[in-house]
Amino acid sequence: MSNSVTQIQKADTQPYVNPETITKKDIRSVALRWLFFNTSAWNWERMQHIAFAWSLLPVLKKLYKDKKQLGEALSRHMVFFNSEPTIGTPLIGAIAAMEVEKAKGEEIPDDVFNAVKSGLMGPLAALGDSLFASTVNALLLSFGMGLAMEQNLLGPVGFAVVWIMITLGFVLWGTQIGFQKGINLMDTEAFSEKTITTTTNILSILGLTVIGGLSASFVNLTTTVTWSFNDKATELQVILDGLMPKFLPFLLVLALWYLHDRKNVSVMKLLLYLVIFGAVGSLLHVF
Amino acid sequence: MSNSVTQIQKADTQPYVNPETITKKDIRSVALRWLFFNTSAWNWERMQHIAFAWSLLPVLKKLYKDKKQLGEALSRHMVFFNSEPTIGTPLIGAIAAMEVEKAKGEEIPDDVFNAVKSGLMGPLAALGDSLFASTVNALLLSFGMGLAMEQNLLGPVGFAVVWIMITLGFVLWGTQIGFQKGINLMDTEAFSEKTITTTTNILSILGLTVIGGLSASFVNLTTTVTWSFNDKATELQVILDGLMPKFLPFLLVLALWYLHDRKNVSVMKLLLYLVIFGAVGSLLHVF
Amino acid sequence: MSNSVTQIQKADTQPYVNPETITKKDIRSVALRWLFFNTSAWNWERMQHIAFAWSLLPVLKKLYKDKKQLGEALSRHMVFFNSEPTIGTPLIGAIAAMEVEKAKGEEIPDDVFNAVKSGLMGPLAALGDSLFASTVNALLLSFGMGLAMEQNLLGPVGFAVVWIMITLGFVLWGTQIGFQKGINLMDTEAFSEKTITTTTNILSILGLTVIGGLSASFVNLTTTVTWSFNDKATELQVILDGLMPKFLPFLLVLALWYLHDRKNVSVMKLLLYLVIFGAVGSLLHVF
Amino acid sequence: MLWESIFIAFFAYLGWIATPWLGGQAIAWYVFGRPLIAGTVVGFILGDVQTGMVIGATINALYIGAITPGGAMAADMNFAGYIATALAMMTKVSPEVAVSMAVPLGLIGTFTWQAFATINAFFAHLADRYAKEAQLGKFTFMLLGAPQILAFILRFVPAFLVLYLGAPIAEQVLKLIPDWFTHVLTVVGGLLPALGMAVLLKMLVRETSILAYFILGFLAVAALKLPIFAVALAGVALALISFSLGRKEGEAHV
Amino acid sequence: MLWESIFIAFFAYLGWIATPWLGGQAIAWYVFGRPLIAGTVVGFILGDVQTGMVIGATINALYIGAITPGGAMAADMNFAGYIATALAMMTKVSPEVAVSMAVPLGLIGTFTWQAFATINAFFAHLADRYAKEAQLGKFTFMLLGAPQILAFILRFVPAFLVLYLGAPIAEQVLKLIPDWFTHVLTVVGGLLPALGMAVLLKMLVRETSILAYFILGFLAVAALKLPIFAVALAGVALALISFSLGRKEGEAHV
Amino acid sequence: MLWESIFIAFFAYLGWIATPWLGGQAIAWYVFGRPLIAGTVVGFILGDVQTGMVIGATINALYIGAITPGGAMAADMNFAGYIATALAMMTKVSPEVAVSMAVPLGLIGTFTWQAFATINAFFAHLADRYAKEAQLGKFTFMLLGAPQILAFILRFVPAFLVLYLGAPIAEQVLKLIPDWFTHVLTVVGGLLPALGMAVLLKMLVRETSILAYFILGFLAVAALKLPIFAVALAGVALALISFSLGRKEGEAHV
Ligand SMILES: OC[C@H]1O[C@H](O)[C@@H](O)[C@@H](O)[C@@H]1O
Ligand SMILES: OC[C@H]1O[C@H](O)[C@@H](O)[C@@H](O)[C@@H]1O
Ligand SMILES: OC[C@H]1O[C@H](O)[C@@H](O)[C@@H](O)[C@@H]1O
Repeated sequence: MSNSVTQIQKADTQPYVNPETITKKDIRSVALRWLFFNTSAWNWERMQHIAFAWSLLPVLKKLYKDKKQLGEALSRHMVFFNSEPTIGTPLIGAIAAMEVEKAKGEEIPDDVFNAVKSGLMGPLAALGDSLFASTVNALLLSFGMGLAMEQNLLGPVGFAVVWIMITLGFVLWGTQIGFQKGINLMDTEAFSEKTITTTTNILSILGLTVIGGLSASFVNLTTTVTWSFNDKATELQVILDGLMPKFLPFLLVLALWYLHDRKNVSVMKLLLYLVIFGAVGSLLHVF
Repeated sequence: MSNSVTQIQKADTQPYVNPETITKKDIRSVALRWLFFNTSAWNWERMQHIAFAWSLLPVLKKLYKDKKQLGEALSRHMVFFNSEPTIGTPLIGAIAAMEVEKAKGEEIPDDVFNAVKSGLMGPLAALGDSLFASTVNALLLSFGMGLAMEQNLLGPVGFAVVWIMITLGFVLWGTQIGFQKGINLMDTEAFSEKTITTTTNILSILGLTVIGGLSASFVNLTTTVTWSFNDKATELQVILDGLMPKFLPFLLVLALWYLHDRKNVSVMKLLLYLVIFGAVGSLLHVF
Repeated sequence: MSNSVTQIQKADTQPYVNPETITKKDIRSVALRWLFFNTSAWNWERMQHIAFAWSLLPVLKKLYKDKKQLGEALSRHMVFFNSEPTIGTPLIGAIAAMEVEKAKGEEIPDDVFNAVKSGLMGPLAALGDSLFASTVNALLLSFGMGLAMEQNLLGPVGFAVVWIMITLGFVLWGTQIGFQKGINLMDTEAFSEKTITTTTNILSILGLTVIGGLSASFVNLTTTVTWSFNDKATELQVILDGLMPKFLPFLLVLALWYLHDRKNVSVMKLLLYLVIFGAVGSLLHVF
Repeated sequence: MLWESIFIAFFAYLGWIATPWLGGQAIAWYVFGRPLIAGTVVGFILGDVQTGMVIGATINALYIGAITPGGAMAADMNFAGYIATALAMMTKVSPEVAVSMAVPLGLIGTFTWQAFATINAFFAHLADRYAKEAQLGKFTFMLLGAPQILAFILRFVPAFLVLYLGAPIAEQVLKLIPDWFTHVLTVVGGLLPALGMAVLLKMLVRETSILAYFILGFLAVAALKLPIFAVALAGVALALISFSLGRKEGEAHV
Repeated sequence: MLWESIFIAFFAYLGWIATPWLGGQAIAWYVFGRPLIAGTVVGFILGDVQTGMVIGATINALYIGAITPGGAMAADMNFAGYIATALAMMTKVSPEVAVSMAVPLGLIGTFTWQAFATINAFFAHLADRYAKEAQLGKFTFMLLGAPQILAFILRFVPAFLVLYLGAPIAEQVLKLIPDWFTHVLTVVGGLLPALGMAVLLKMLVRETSILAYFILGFLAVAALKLPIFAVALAGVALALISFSLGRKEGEAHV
Repeated sequence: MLWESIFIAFFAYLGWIATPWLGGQAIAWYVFGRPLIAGTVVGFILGDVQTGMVIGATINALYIGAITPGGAMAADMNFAGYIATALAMMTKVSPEVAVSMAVPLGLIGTFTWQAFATINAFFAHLADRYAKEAQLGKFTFMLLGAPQILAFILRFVPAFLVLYLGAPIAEQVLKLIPDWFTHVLTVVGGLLPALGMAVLLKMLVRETSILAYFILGFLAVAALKLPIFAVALAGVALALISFSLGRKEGEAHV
């Protein structure tokens, strides 16, 4: 096509399409594509790469009308990518911004794209997995479960609504902020080490408190051991209750934590041990 | 009178009356005059000035037997004065001490009196208003109100007795200590920045804890919203109680604090909003 | 005896018995002798000295086959000694190690033995008395007493078992560790100032919390004062309960602490005051 | 109701901010002006201490920790306390409705203070002269005399009138009031103390994070049902802990 | 049970980690994949929301805070949630027994994810070519098309089969099960959530000393019977206090 | 009562501070000398463990955390524990009255220790000689022999006499005791444990501000009715928090 010729000629000086025309709406498009499809073609080889490239299309299509250039741009992102689906979004926005810079004529080799991606996708994944997907999810879930146990429909519904709002909100905000900051993403206050440390500390304390509460309500273990002395029967459980209600679940959780965290026993092994422990104890009439 | 002549002659060298004769009893007189009458002639122009000048009379009358000098001394204090009635007392003692110094022959122009007053009356007022008149009063009051709600006469009586004792005690002590320290008042340990910061921090924490408790007992708001699903009626209030007793009052107080402190909405406006909120909610059968 | 001659000759170069033959078992012997007999000949003059010397015999007998030397070694330890029986054990181990060094031929005058002893026995006694014999014992005892009040035999039995295990464990471990470290005992991590401060802080907080709880359950004081007003009888105790359950015991413990700690009133005097207070109050129908 | 109205109005005068006889602002206003005490006094006079005390305490929640920095009086808790308690008892309404009645009274009452502080400025100028001339008697009259007559008029008279004339009217009016309106008053009365708390909070919250203590205090009463004195004791403990941990190394121990 | 099985299996597909239609992993998996929601949905379909919800919540305790870092899926909570709740409801067993049933299902379910992530690598190579040539339609098919057909097969089919064929068998089996075995299942079901908690703890405990908050939270529920939301509020308070005390002098206030 | 008195007196000997056979001071005195254990033992011997245990625990509150720094014995808890429990059980009085009986016994008992530690100084001089001459047998006798005979005489004999002769007298006396006196004993018995607590407090309160933890512990039991073990757990949590916040930045994590 004649278009393509014109394009190639202009590439040296300025792009065919004015990159300024990338709108907030385009970025929202990117965000939503990513949100819905990030795991749709997930694979052990390059994980989220197809979803990543495809999510950028609303921007890429505007920047590169020429098929060859578009192909090159797409291919540039067909490399390993993996981050936490929600907290990772600022990175997608930042990459989109870099594409715009490149289309504007700035010299950005593929290496730089790869460097930015591999520099940030890991930390964001760690943050997202441990803080958001795990802690925040567990917190909200715990309220939901508590209400659900009292047969209250607000439990599941409330959990769903709040989680969806937070996720959607962050994904939309995060992609935009990433697009604004571009390559300087990690210098922003919201991603500063101090903010992250503080947030981590506060969420840890909050999380631990709630996990403590959840453990007390969801873990069940009582003993049926009884003995007699001078014709007076003593139930071990009554003694333990005198020490503290839910004494055994307390010990159990701490013991599992100790084995898992300090002795590096895998979840699989602990699962097995627990089943054996429960079965044997139950058959021996200890529980 | 011949007295007056003698007096004037001596003024250059030493006063007619030995200032040493100012006794603890005189200062107690000053303290009590101030305690009872500080607001008796309060006005927008110079606020507590008449009370201030009049309270010093037991001292001034001893220092200046001569009418003219006495008039001058009184007039010296007919200038703007305003401080918190209780916590402000050390300042009155200090001014009394300065009058004695002046009568002894030291050169203390009126400017210095004014400087000392205006330097200290503000900070002492701020301290007194927020810490004493507000926080301490609220604390004691809260015990009293708690007992009163259980129809226990010890509530109001106890509050009255303890408050009166503290107030009286501080006024008497404060005036004496002010008189002893004189112009060096603010260098004393009890008024050091560290003491004040520590006291403020401790009282804030104590106060906040108690206000939390008071909010839970004195603010009432429940919803009557109910809905049916599958023939099963659900009361919103029951759900909220499952989250936490007194959930709505909790939100309400925090919301009002937020608007008042962070958004600078005035008490008057908030009062209006509250009335409308309550009325509308009640008419719509939400509350 | 010919033995003695040989021994003396060898003393300059190397001991008759190879000190390396002092085994872990020997040290355990020392530990147990000490554990059982440390107070058996206790006296105001030199306190635990006989027990100390006698406890070292399993080592000394191996080191010095010669009676004279053995006598000298024993006499060396017939000097004032006093430390807390459990926490003091590392010191005995260390002294045993020094005896071995000496027997090996190292020049260690009696002065050095005395210096090491008097340098360490005091601090270890203070630590042992306040932290172990008092705080830890009180903690364990408090659980035991709590269960005992509910007529649960696990109370006394559990206390006894746990205490014996801890004591025995420490005594055996402590003597061995002392023997290993020898004169460098106080440089070890376990006896570093930081470890000790941290342990003290943590145990203090734990101890205070538990003492608070114990005070609430074991101190009893209620008033029977009643008055009528307008035909309505008021019981003072009901009012106090409205303030806080166990209000009087709370004040009582704090008052006694204040007198004992801050005003240095002796336990004997306080005991007397308490008896008088209780008796008079009871006779006046106040309690 | 004549004598009762007189007594109550007289106490409303005695417990006013500017009245010296019961101990001046620091005592008259902070003790006898507080609705808790006002309610108790009114209860005495009307022969039912218990009810007066409860109504007073309920109204007081609105004004807890209220101060008048630099003479700025947002609400006249004395007027609210004495008059609202008395009207509520005379018309036998609930404490929550009494709170709703207290609010407008508290607002109206502040005008008497404005008037007082304005008119006194005139006496102040007379006082200037007497001070200069050391005319101690006249000077004293500018403090103990003239302003006190003014105070009595400004406080006793309106209080008495509202009570003596207002009570029968209020009774009539309240009879006509429909149930839904009483419900509105009750709901609003339950909400208002939140404002008192918020005002105090603003004063105490220097940094957002110490709202933590508010939360703990709230939970202690709402979820653990602790009596307020026990909550205060816990607050003392928390304050001490914060103090002890906040102290920097090397500082003196307390 | 045909239609019920179809519906439930279809939801098991919709709430799977790789299914985009309900919001992708971040929503489909974290909301609709959670046993709490799964149980509720199953309850709806089987006509007893309450029971489904309670079973779902109980199973969920096992998987609370479970994540799949780098695609490592320790257990398939979606499978555990939908299938175990459905089987439990169909065979009318207690929530504790349902938990014991959920565990093996959760383990088995992970194979479908392994298969999916392995096979997709093949489509990825096709996608490489379409990307280079900017064949957008085909390229898109490698994301929305082929893998989704695969996902549907991998998730809907086994879920449906287990439910439709398994339920009657399970019912038979459960009838034959002796009491002691049910007891074993119940005991084990009560223990398992402890593992979920321990996994979360590992993630949160950076230094041993902050286990303190776990202890306090535990006591708040076990000994003080506080509802979990109140516990969380207390946790917020403790976090703020720790933040405020941990802040070094001179730092900005929050 | 002959045999019972003998057994109890014998245990009073065995659990004495200087008796080696049950594990020496660190075990004999700190376990068998504690009134909690003493009461239990006495209960066994007199055929009513429960009662003995409760009386022992009650008496023990008086002596909680009691130590003998440098041999300074303020009260002989062994004597108080064994004799007071036995007398109380024989005369069937309440635990509070038993506490009142324990106090004088605890004071009197200390004389036996004074005597022991004084007389032993004489044996010590003999021991000096045997040590020097390495006469191991005789030396050992100065530890295991002579002092133990002394200990047995000093402890067993008075304990036995008080029990055997005292019990009937005590019974007679208590019969004559008027109600008001029993009331006095009960009141005093309730007060005395406060002294034990105060002594412990003195040892633990290095700076006034950590009294905070005492307050919290007190409230936990008095107002929240927590069992003491739960209080201790909360104490552990508070200690950890204080530790973690007190640690300076840059220090190693634990
Ligand atoms: O603000 C200082 C001081 O100002 C005025 O004198 C009055 O309003 C007092 O209540 C207040 O304490
Ligand atoms: O670990 C980052 C990221 O890896 C994969 O993409 C998935 O397992 C996600 O759940 C996870 O968040
Ligand atoms: O003070 C150290 C030590 O001194 C003496 O030996 C005894 O009173 C012990 O109980 C105490 O531990």
